[in-house]
Amino acid sequence: MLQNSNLNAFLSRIWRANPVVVLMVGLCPVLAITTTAYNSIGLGAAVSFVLICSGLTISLIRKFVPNEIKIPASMVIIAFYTTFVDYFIQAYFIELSAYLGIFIPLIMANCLLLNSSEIFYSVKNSTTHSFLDAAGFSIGFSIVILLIGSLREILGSGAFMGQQLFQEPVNVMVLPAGGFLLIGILLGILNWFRSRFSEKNDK
Amino acid sequence: MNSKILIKTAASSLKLAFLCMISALLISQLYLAIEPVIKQRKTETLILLYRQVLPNSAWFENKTAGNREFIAGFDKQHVQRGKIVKLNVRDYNGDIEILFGVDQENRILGIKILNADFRINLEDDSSKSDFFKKFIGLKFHDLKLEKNGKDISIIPGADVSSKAYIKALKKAVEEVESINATEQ
Amino acid sequence: MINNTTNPVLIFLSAFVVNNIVLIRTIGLCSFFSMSNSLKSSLNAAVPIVCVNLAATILSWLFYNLALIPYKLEYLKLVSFVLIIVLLVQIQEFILKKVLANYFSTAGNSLSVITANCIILAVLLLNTEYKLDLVNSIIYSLGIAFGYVLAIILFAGMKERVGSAPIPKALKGYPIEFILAGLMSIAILGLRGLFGL
Amino acid sequence: MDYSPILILGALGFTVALVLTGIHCFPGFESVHSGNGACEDPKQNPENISAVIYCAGGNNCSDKYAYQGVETCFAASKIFRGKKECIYGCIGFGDCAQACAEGAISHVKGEIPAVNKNTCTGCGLCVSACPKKIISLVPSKYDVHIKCSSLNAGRYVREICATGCISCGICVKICPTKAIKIENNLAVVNYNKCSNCGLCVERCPANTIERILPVV
Repeated sequence: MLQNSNLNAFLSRIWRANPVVVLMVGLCPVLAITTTAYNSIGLGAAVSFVLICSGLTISLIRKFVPNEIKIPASMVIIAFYTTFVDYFIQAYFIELSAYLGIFIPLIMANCLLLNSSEIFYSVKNSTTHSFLDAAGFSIGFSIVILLIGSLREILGSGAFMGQQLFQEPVNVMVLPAGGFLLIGILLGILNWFRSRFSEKNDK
Repeated sequence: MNSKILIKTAASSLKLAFLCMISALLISQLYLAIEPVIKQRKTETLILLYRQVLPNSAWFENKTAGNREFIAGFDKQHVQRGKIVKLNVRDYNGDIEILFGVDQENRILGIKILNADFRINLEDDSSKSDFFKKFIGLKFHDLKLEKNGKDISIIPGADVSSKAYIKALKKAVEEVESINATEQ
Repeated sequence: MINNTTNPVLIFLSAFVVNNIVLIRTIGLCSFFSMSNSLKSSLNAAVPIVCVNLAATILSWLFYNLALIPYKLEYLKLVSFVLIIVLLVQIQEFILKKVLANYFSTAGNSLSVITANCIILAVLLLNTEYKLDLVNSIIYSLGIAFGYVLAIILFAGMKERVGSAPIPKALKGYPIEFILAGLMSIAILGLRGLFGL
Repeated sequence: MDYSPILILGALGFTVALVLTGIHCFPGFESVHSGNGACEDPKQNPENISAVIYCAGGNNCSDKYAYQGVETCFAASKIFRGKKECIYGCIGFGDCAQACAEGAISHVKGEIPAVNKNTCTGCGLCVSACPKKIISLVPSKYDVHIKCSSLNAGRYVREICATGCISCGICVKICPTKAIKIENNLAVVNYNKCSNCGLCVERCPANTIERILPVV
């Protein structure tokens, strides 16, 4: 029974309660960085690492932290992992760091992380649950940004993973405005699908 | 306010301070370990860039001529084969840095744009490199950029950028000529 | 790109419209979309952000330049900035709860949103990236905060109009809001290159 | 070994925590803060409370008539005590979700609104908005609730509602802490005795008892 509810929570983070498409948290990097698929894979990996590690650490030290300092404590933990990721990317993926720039430290202030750290504090069945929760969140997040990133790269620069596909692309898709437009249209299509399927289920 | 409250406050403060101390310790150790790697990577990528701009050279050295700074390129026999000039130009998209590679016969070997903000650029890099391709291989006296000389026409219908690059090119020519003058 | 030699007015304009934090840099979108349901709620989100922004800029500048740089501890800036922001947000929450109890009941959850707001952290990081001095960084942070206020107020007004417009069913809610924000972003993009900023 | 980073960040963390905990106990602020202050005794103060809707009917409960009119619970409750056969149950137009200032109640038309425990502040606006008076404020640490308010006899409840309490008494027998009692054909939890074990959730034949966990 317990296993089942854990698994359900894990799966719901991917589709039913997807952080980006449904809950609308952690939007800033989604729009700014997903100009190419490579960038979005990098960002997804960074966010997943910070999310899972901080979730595990917070759920481990939860008992020792009094209520008044739980926000600063979780922020310090998240900031520690973010700094780690920042330096790691600067050292080993220098091209990626040129593109991601300020947005790697800004993972820290992502609403997604703060929201989930609240959950890690409140959840009763400790480490496994928070690990599954964080893993679900990060998988849902990575899938969505990978989708948006590859769409923007194909439409905006006429390429996929650096391979040129066609000439004279729609340049606006690389700009922030294009990101807004693309996510809006994507959400509209998702809504349409959802309403269609729920109608079918009713019948 | 009683003693119980004070003890509780002190305890929680010490807990957070302890947490901060641990993370500071870990971060500082991490930084010590990773900083040399970062520095090495940066120089490596810089040398790669220089090689793209000045393909005939094997190693590079920062030099100054008068009050101007430039990067001299040498081949394996320690013979100077060319020089690289770094320029700042104000573009439509803000400040950009451009690298010009010039060999000893004053022929342009390569042009590379650094430091452009990738996220909010109005045009992609491919159009810029296409624009610069037609200057590669030309000698300085082939592109007299003065009014009465053989002028390079600004691309019709282009925006501020191409004007800015022409300006950068002129600046680079001036710079290299003045460096040559001080060296001799 | 701006630096200490840029004219202060241009620094302000650069942060205010030309490189608008929400529409061009796309930072701080969570509160931008969730708090802009009406003009009043957008102001409720905007005012605390302006105050915290100002205080955080001053405190973090002092801490960065007086404590971190002399000991070569730039790598601790993220952790220390975050602690400063948490401290200021909590203090403001208590002040609002005590002094302006009425305001707090209407502002509601917005304060917890501010804690996670990327804007404040982004301002502090940009200040250190551009190496601005105290006065210029205050000007820059004010510009960014007012840019946020401008964007969220315009957006709230547009959302109210769109709320009563006939739009396709699937686009209702977030999708049409994103498309609106995209159009606003294109409009602001027209100011690009103004004074060469 | 360089100790300056440890000292500086430790000092910053210490001051931050000192100010944050100190502010909780600052004279004049204690009254504002409920529940999690360092200086407060948790027994004396009311804990975090959140609203619970004591009905699980929704689409499981059959309709008396087809209601066409102003879509609020208040208006519908004026006509034959609401459109549902069960006069105690939720009407399902979401007046509580409308009244909630925090946006903590999410609602789909016809279904029972869901209360988000994380964001509910226990202000009680929904309690006064509900025309059926089936919402009450309960400390949020209790998860298990018997979601029915019907005082009808069990046989009648079985006819009209798939998830109503039929006062069978299984939960009373199974409860290890004797927290559940049947009063007027309805099982009621005495929260002071409840241990959140959830044994009754699995054994309830009508699925009336639910465990409500904090959601995102």
